[in-house]
Amino acid sequence: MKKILAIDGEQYACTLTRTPGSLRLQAGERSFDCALDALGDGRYRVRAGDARREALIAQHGDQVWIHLDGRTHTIQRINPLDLLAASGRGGADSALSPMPGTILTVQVKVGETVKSGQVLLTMESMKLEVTITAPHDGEIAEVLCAPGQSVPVKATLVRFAAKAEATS
Amino acid sequence: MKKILAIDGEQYACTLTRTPGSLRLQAGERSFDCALDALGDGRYRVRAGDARREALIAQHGDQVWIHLDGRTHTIQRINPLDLLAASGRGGADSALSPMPGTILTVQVKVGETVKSGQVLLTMESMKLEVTITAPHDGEIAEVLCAPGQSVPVKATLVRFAAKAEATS
Amino acid sequence: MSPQPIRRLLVANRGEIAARILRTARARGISTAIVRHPDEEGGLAPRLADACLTINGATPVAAYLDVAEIVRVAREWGADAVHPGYGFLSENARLARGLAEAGIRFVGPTPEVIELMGDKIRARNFVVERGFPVAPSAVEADDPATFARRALAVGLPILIKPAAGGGGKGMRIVRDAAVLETELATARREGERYFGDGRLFVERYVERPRHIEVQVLGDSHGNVVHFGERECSVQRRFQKIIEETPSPALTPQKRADICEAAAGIARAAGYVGAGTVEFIYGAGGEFYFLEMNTRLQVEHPVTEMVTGFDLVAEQLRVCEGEALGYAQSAITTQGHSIELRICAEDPAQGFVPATGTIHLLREASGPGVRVDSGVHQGQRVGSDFDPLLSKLIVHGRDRREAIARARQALRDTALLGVTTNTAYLDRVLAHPLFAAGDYSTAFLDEQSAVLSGKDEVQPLDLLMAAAALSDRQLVDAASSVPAIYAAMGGWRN
Amino acid sequence: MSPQPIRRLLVANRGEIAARILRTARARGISTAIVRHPDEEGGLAPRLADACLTINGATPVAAYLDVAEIVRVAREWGADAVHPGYGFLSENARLARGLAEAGIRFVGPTPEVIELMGDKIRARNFVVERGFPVAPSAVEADDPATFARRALAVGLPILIKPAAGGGGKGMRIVRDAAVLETELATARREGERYFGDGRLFVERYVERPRHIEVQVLGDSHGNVVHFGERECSVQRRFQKIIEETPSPALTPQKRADICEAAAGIARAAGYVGAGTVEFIYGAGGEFYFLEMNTRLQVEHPVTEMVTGFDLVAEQLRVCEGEALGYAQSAITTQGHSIELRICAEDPAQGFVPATGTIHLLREASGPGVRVDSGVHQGQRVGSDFDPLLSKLIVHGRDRREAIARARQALRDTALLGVTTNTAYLDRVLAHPLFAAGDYSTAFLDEQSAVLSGKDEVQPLDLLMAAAALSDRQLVDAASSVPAIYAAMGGWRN
Repeated sequence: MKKILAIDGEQYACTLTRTPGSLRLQAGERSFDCALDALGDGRYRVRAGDARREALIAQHGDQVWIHLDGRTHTIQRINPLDLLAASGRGGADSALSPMPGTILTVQVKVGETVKSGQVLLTMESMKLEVTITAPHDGEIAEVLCAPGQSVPVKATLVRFAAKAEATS
Repeated sequence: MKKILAIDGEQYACTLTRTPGSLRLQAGERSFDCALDALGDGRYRVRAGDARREALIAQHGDQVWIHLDGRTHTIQRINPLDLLAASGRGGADSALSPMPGTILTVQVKVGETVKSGQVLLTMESMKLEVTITAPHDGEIAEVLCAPGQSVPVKATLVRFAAKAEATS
Repeated sequence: MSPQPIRRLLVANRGEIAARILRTARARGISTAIVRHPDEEGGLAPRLADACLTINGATPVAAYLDVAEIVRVAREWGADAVHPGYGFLSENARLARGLAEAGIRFVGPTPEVIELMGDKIRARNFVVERGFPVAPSAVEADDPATFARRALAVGLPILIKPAAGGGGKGMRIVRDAAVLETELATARREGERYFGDGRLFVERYVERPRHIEVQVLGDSHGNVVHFGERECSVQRRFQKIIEETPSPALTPQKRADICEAAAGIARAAGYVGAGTVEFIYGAGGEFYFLEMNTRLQVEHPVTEMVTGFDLVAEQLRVCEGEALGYAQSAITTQGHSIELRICAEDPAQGFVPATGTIHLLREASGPGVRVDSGVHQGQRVGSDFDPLLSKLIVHGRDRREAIARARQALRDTALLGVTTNTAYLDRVLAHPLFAAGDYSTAFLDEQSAVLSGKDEVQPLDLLMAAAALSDRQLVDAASSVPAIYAAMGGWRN
Repeated sequence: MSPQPIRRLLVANRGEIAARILRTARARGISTAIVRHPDEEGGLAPRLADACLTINGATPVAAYLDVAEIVRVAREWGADAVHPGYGFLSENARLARGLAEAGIRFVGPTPEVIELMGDKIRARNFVVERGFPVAPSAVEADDPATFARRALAVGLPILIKPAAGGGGKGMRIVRDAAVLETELATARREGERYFGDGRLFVERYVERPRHIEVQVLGDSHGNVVHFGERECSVQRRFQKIIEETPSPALTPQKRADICEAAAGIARAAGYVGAGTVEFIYGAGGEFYFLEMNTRLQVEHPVTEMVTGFDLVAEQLRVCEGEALGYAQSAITTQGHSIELRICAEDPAQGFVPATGTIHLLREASGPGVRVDSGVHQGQRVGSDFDPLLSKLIVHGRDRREAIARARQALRDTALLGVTTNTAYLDRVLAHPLFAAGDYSTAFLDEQSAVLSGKDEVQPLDLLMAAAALSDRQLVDAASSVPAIYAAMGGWRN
């Protein structure tokens, strides 16, 4: 079974296999035995080849946080099938929320044609006001939020019509 | 089901029963509804009648530690049957270790007759030397430890022959 | 009048500052309560207070800004004093008045002084009249019709500020006359939303200035002292993230000048309580009055670390009517202190606020390390409030020792589950210009390329191993290889 | 010779002091290792060190006392310096020599000074010759045959001490001539076992004395300074459990006298490194040299809290060959500091050591609070070592504020799973004589009736509810009542 590990944003493919008495991780050219022993309280002993270290690890779903050598690393475990599915989408694009927060105003309607840079909506997060503008000229296909609504990061706020139509 | 709770050394008998929508604790004359909600990380909300408080609680077997209002309380949950069984023993008595530690010397042998106050053995705990003496005249029936041995608190170190014989 | 001890204190705030105020109040044997909106969960402060009072409002922030609501719960709980912390209603004269009407003391200066200093324009005029320097400026209210023109006449670049503002909220730099109108409109909206007041003024923007402030304290018997300065120039988006004392910029003479100016302003205002006078400090040693904050500052702990005073205890004593009981000469400083603000934000994404759950929390400790935390393990961090989670404060015999301790303490801090700025703060501390003490408020922007540089992912194999092996699915799949392959595994590689 | 930086430091110790030394070493960028016997599990120090070196021995204590073993691992790991902490081999000249032969620096004074001060009799003679006062005494080695008689001639009560001892180990008070021989025999055995030296001496026991000590520091360039005194009279079984500075007993003049005497003794000995000169301080203001500890003390943090110096950093600098670089006048103090030793012991059972597992640990924090801990949640506490788990150190602007903070910090400390002395320490702090600063080394014994008084179990119902409801068995039994009874439950009561 193959997984993609996005470590602090960089993607690495890896495969884990069992060898007698150990687990072996294959990542690109490299391949090494590895082990992980829980020491209690979120602390683990990690082994990768000859390297051994203690680390604090927390996980939630496919997100892993590792505190190692005084630095915290964020790792996303991605199933390659999901990546494939994501690349299959496309065509129409969207304006996403750059951060979690609350929608203040929505300044466009479905069917409206907007110019690049035009204000689509404003939102607020942790006392900061942010203006979301159109990344390019186009037609609004869908508005997926309303003033007062709380949205997570990377939520689709406004969807554009497919470009072929929008540029007509 | 009845239990004895030894709270900081004082014993209280209690019985827990379910009433619709609540649990009721009966302790001596008093009887009150109670509840315990886990808040995560060892923290709990405790309710007893009208009193409500947050507390830190840890338990191990029948031992419970509760940090409440800035004080730590140690509670032993005792099954009344065990108390009964314990009171049935008796006759011959023993010298117990007053603390956990290591036996340094054993100065008596099985069959030896000792005087009250006579040194039975010496032990060490956390760099402190302690002398264990005979609590009364008697004959040694059994020696249950040896120099170098680690013993927990209240371990039986030396057992006396039953008193009727020892005083002969 | 003899001192009236505070017996029941309501802390009308949340997060780290509520926890910090509660610690001092509890050590003084005072019964304590805090407020809390029904939508909030977790938090360290509720664990430290004797009572937790519900305040209602359309949003959590609205509840914390609702004067009537705070007065109501204070009265119902029987508070004899309210400590407002910083932010929210801490500089709101209506709260001070509302409490006074209910017979409850406000831990802060009189409503009149709050109003004087809260109106940036009146405050500037007050200070100018006393002979202290302020930067060239234009005030909208003087003649709204000509404001834009007068703003440009101050000379670009200019800084737009809400007349009722503070803490950097709603401030905008304008370097290009073309965007002036848009920026004025945005600043006005923000001023209205955060301070209920859309009036603005502009000031000449001093390029690459330092932000230096002085802690002052006055009692109700006419005594005013200062506790030295704090250097607060390390800012992103006008928000301080690292503060220190003493300032590496000041000579002993400049320090005396600026501290005495601050104490002089406080004395002129008849100031009672703890306050901070902020100055812009230019490269040539010139300094201008910026504003006075009539409350405790986020960065007050660095002053406590070098003076040995507990400023919250002093606030409470003054509020009780006690005289300071010491002279300026009794306030000495020892060593150097630095504060780091640990925020839920992603510096790699333009400091965008981060949310999540703190799955694991280990805080730094040891000699010279103080943590003023507002969070606990298991807590959910939402987007309702500002992103400050906790403050790491260190003390050292000199600046070098303080920096070394700060860096070690950052490495000892593990907060897993929410993106924070700890690695970014460490890169700032490691920057040669920071080490040299040679920085201005433009420092983080000017050095953003260096500072945003990601750490090289060093222990890559270890991270991959930990991530893969903590994945049940992956380990199970590896382990369910048919027995024949498993047995052959040893020979095939 | 120019200073030689330490690059690789081995800490030949364990527990809180190893963790504390590691924190300073790491902040200075030094690579670190600690030692550990195979029987030990857990501990905070191993988590802070870069490496953990196995030392072998029949028992863990034996391994920590094995000079050859420490030198071996130091050499194998490539240490360029060894910090011995306190206890174990910290005052062992053979270790200092063994390391020197291996080209490794010992963080402490020269072997000659260790030997001089380690031999209590030679040290006393040395101090007497320099004109400093010591208490009347008799030395076994002068004439073993007449020792018992000479001991009695000193005048009862007397204190038996091992000639090679320290830290209160093996000391016994004799008030009755009848038990002298037995007590001498026990003290001799203990001396042999702990110090490998059974020689004894006796001293006139000063009734109700104070134990006051002075921190000194010397460099290799002939400079010696002191860092003020520590009051260490709160003792049980000759072991300090609460220390503070400044001492509530001293006038400014007495303080200057005793501190200058200490610095004078260190100077006379050509002392290099951190050391402590201990004095017995009588009710009339007279003081006698007791001994000099040629190492860091357990209670050194209170000095750090009021002076702002990091004494471990100073030890390392001096060991590197640096000059102090400051004069006596540069060492000022600020406020008041108290240390509480949190021990695994049961004060209700005569302070018998307690063992167990720390199932839950919450440490105090906040302004003016420092925790020097050696343990972590989940750790097993055995009986192999002394019962000190962690130290709680507080600072306040004055003694009253420090006591209030100490009491609050104790209440904020939750260590569940092992019996500790926290409630006992709080009763000591709450005692009117402690509040008045009016106590001697006899304080805990004299007040034992008051201090052993159990807290009234106030929240009894809550404790019963928590204990009962956390019992799966009990809850299950209550819940498995047949449905018919459960349905009737509401009507029957």
